[in-house]
Amino acid sequence: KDKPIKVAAIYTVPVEQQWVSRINKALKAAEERGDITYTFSENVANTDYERVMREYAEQGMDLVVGEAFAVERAARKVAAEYPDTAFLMGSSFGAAKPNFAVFDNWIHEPSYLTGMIAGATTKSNIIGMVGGYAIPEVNRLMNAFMEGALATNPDVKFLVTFINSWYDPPKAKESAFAMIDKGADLLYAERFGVSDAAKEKGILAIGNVIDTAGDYPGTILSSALWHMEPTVDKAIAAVLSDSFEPADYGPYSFMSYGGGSFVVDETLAPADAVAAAKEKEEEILGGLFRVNVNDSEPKSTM
Amino acid sequence: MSDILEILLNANFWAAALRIATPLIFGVIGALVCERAGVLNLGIEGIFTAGAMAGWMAVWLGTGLWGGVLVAALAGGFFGLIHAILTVPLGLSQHVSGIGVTLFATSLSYFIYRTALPDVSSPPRIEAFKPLDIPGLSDLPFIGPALFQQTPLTFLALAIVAVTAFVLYRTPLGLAIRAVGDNPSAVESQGLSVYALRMGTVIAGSALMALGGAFLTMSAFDAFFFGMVNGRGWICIALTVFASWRPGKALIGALLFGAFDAFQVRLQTEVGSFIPGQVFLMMPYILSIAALILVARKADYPRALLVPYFRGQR
Amino acid sequence: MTKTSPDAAVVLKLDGITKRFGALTANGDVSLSLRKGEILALLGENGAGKTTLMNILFGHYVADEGTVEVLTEDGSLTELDPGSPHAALNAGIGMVHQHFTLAENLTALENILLGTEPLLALKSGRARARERLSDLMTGSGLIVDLDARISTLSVGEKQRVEILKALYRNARVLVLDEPTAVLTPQESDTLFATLKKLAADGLGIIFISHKLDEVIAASHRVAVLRGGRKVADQPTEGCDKRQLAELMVGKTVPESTRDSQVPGAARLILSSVTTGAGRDALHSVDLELLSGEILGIAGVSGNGQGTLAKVISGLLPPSSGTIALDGEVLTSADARRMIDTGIARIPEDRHKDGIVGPMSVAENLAIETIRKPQNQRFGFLRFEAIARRAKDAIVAYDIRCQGDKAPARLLSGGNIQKIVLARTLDASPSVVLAAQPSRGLDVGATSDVHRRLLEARARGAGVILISEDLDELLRLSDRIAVMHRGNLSQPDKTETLDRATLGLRMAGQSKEQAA
Amino acid sequence: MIRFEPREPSSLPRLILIPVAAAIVALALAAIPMLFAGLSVFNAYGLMLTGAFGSVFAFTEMLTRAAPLILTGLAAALAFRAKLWNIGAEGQLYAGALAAVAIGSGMIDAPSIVLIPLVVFCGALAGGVMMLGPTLLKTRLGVDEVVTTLLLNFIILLFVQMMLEGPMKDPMGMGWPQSEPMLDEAMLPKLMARMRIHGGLIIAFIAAIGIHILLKRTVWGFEIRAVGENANAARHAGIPVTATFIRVGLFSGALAGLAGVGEVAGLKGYLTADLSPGFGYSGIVVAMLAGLSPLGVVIAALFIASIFVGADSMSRATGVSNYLADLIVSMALICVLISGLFLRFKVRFVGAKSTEGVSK
Ligand SMILES: Nc1ncnc2c1ncn2[C@@H]1O[C@H](COP(=O)(O)OP(=O)(O)OP(=O)(O)O)[C@@H](O)[C@H]1O
Ligand SMILES: Nc1ncnc2c1ncn2[C@@H]1O[C@H](COP(=O)(O)OP(=O)(O)OP(=O)(O)O)[C@@H](O)[C@H]1O
Ligand SMILES: [Mg+2]
Ligand SMILES: [Mg+2]
Repeated sequence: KDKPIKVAAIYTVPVEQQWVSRINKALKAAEERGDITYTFSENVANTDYERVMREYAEQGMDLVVGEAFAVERAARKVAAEYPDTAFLMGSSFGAAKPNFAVFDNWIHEPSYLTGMIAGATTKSNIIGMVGGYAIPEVNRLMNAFMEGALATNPDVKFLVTFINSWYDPPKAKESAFAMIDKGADLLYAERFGVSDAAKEKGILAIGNVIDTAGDYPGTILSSALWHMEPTVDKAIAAVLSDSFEPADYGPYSFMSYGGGSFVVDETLAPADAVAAAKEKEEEILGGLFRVNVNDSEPKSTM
Repeated sequence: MSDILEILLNANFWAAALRIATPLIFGVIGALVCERAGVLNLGIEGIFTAGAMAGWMAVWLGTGLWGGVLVAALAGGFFGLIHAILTVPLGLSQHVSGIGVTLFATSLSYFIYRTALPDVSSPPRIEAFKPLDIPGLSDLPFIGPALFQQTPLTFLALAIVAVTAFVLYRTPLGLAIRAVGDNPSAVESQGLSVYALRMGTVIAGSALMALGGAFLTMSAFDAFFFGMVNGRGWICIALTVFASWRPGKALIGALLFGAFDAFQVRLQTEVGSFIPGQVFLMMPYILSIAALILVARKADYPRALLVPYFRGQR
Repeated sequence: MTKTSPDAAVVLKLDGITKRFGALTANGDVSLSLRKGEILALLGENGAGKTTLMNILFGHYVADEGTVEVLTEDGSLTELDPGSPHAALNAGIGMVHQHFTLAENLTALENILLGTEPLLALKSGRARARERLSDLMTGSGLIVDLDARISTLSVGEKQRVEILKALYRNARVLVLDEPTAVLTPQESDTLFATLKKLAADGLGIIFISHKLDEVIAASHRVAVLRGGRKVADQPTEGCDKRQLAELMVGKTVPESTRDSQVPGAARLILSSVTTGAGRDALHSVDLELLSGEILGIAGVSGNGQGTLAKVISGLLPPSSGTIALDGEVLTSADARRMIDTGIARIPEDRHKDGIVGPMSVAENLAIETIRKPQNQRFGFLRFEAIARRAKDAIVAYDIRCQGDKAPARLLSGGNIQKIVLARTLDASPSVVLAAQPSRGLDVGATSDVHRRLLEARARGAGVILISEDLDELLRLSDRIAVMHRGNLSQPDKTETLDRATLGLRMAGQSKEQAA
Repeated sequence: MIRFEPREPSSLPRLILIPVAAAIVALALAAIPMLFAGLSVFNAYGLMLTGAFGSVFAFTEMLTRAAPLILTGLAAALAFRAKLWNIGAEGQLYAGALAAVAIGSGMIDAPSIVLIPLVVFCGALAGGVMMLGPTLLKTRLGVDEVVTTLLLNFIILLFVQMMLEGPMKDPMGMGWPQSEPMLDEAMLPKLMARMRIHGGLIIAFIAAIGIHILLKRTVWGFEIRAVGENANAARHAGIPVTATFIRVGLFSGALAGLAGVGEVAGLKGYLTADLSPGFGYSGIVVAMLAGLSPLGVVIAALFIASIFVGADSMSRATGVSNYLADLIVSMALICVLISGLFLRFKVRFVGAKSTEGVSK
């Protein structure tokens, strides 16, 4: 196929939402490069998802990117009916022939590293964690984080709350405040709103998926970042070369592919913890250390 | 048990309750004055959104924070005007007009936001209102931290409760508003304009509602999000009935709701593992209904609520 | 009092007023003037245009043609800004509407103050208002509790508040639209005494009424409207009832009278019925209604008649005591059961309880029997049968309407009452409960109602007539019982009673005291 | 000054012309946001039309979206006829959907002929039961049903979330809060191969005709109308007012429940907490646009659905934010609402002298 190929994305939330914003960013970058033309629909209701998929397929899109999480069956059915279009969908399940590839935010590795930093930094030994829903992609990162923290500080205790919404910053903020009241001096910011509480109360927060250090100067201790570029670029290249396979693109989110990365604010973190984390990072990149994948719901430990 | 007591005795808990209650206070007072004049305003959910978006965007464009508050109020007033025109002189169903206004205000806010900011990857931030720190007062035990962790908008909300109560019960305007919600012809036969009174009240009430939205983007948070209002407007409609259309009770209702919400968030980390979180989230609604059952017999409705008035109608 | 009008200055002049509603001319070229201190009675059939004329005067409506002029402070007549109640109020016109215009959630004082102060004032000058009002009240004899909520006041008290509203604004002209329609005889007497006093102090008064006795007793001058046109304007002195009735209707009005008839056996029996709460409660009421009689129930409104009607209508079960019809126990029967066993009920408020306004005349005629096989089959309505019966009733009861499909709300009060009569009396009920059946109706419609009740009696039905109109009671009833504070007296033969004794007994005096 | 004069029977041409004119005005107004977004307006209108009617796919999609709207619209129309202000169709829809998956996802194993009617019945019943509380509270204790039904929406939605994260969570769902899938035997039949259009639409049509007949031709309908127009007079005339309210509440809730059944058993096959994008609230709009007439509800629902689907598809084809679709729908709603006034009244613009308006 010739450049630019036609790419459409379908999001069930607005593009500001962290998770989706990473896909949007990667696709926009590809558009800048001239590899693709890009259009998207955001905040698509589940009821409408199938129609939107079909509409894009009917429009002759070469590649459709989206999230199949709540519409797995329908999405797979539509994809099968449009074999000429490649589908790259966020999914907890496997790929499907002939054209349904899957990906997910596999950034448990950097999450573990942020946990190491957090464990070494907390003074009260209480870390508050506010999540959206207890689904595998969230649980996995939280569990990795907790494991990392326990690795550097076995005394650390966790408070866990799910706000049961992907998107309610004031509520996430209130949950965070409640944790601070209970003694947390470090927050794991799975959702928007948590870092705001941290900033307001002058404590530190751990970032997730996107880098918000600029928005909260002096607050973000360390972040586990997700980069969709390796995944998206791989898929685009495959479509361009007519070699798109219904594969699992998940591993492209691993650190070794550059799909996940770990950043730490060295002015805020203890130097020995930074050194330890960096060392562990090397081990992960070198394939010497595997972070456990644990999808079960994390619970408060105090 | 001791955990619960510990929560309740914590000043930060009450600070959170007041913070959560603030947008509801604006909303319930706004809804209350509209209904006192005989107009149910189900546009509230959309007006909240419009206030949140307009206020935030104004600040983002550089009007300054109080400029943003003003813009939010104007936006609320604008949608109030639409609702007022539809329901007062045109006498359309107040339910439908209200839901129409909610759809319109919400979709217009979203559309404007997205069209103006098509390329944001994370929502742009503004410098939001800071908690008022009044030296001396803030250091008072308990009261200090509970009250003086609040931003100016919270104090504005409290002031509005007092002003509304004063206007409704102590001034000729308030008398006219209470009368027009009970029997419009009483007002007309005394030479006042039913339309002007009702429309003015709905516009003013809607402006107040919009401040509740503005609080969300300018105090509770510092950015605008889709779906940010999240049913807070509807809660205010329930609180109005709960408050029997009285500003003082409305304040109490909003604070109770805030306290419950704050309590729930804190309790969830304690017992969250064996009671589903939704049970806590349901509590405020269930308690509202329970409260309604208790007050319903005594509640005196504005008798002309929902009834359109046509001059010369018999 | 002098029956001729004073020669004082003209305070109000309506000139050539014409008002059309679509094809209908509600007022046609009506001219009218009113002098200082004069009481003018405005008469006319239902729908003759009286209320319309007064609404034009007060600015609720705008006349298509003609002008309204009012005397101003400087002694000249000036044209009134049309369509503005505000202007009318400022010009000194006060109006007491047919239906009260009071906010029930406010106190009397607040209702009076409403609109008299600048809206945006920060304070309300209640103390001064209170002072002025207490002067006004002592001066006029219109005493009310200024701090009582309107919802707690009786009809008579509400009316006093309405008049005070006008006086407080220094009204020079006072208009009262059917002020006595809902008042008891005593309240009416008090009202007219007050009006005379106010007129003597220089107030110009217009009142609308269907009760010719009070018109003759209280007014200086009468004006009669017929079909929107003024057909008479003359001093009251020398008018008699028959003549006024003819002027209104345009022909002689038959007066139904009761012929002697021997009543039959007891039909409806209430024994020791107690229920309700407050002033309107019933205390151990015993009542025995014979077939072929009209049993009148006299009483000042609010003494339990409403509750009695509710109990017999099946809307409120007695808390103790029993009700039986021809031996069948009906103590806890609901409305439908009452209807089915043959109790016809004519509600007191025909607009609120009598008809479903937006539904058609035919549907309103069928509503009480809608579940009867004549109107439905397997739950489906039998439209032809319903329409056929409606057409018959429209003819038989002379219901003036645009056909059986017309919404009932478009009918006048008299014709609405005919719908109620038609549907309740058509089934040849054994008992008829008629609550204030002629309230607010003009002489023609009233005479129709009376005729129907007498026909039911002649058929052998027992009729309970609850009324505050003593003339009506004395004319129609075979026996009359008096209701006071929820107690019902033993009925007396009408022949042994007169207005005066009845009045005293309604006020609470015992039979012996009153006699 | 504007003056309204009531217009009793509206002639048929006017009955058609005025709403059409309103729709045109609404579309004209929609040009403002389109221009704001930098669209070529006529091109956009064309795309809207094809988006809703341009292909079998587009048309069936429009019908698919109309199906729940018809049912929630009927729920509102029926209740509002009796002046029972049911604002809770959204919650009742979820209750219906929850019941449908509870029954249809394996609890009972039976052939379609048994299972489908059972699922439909239980969904309707669940929706109806949701209205029982508010109706009884209204008739027995005088509690305002606007507030109770509104609040129940939130309670039911939270309850659904609780079920989806707890006992009814799909064990194969990888932790996502969703129910187990419906059995194939429990699914409403598809109406067309490869298209999403499903038996829920048929249910909606049947319901519309049924409610039409109920209101117009039956004793129950007569009683509902009487209670709605004047409950006092109805009570006085021996109509069982409380029973009528309860009946209406049950029916209304059941209709909304059926909308939920259609969405899970016709469309999605399992339940998530974001099943409905506000169908319950839109139903109120649909009902009022239809002037509370059951057959009108069908037309109004088709209208709203085609505007939404057309505008949504247009936004996609032009790359404009798809919030435009909701905006256009809301503008259309307001225009059509105002146009209803022209059906009921002659509107005259006259000099400031005549100020009275008359209506009932
Ligand atoms: N707002 C209106 N719209 C249309 N027609 C009206 C209106 N008001 C009054 N009319 C018509 O004007 C005529 C006069 O009505 P009006 O109320 O003045 O009668 P009225 O003399 O006061 O009768 P009543 O003795 O019953 O009070 C009526 O026949 C009615 O048809
Ligand atoms: N909105 C209206 N539109 C058209 N005609 C009306 C309207 N309101 C009242 N009318 C007409 O006005 C006339 C008088 O009505 P009104 O309500 O005064 O009846 P009424 O005989 O005075 O009954 P009541 O004395 O019990 O009030 C009736 O003929 C009625 O048809
Ligand atoms: Mg009149
Ligand atoms: Mg009258």
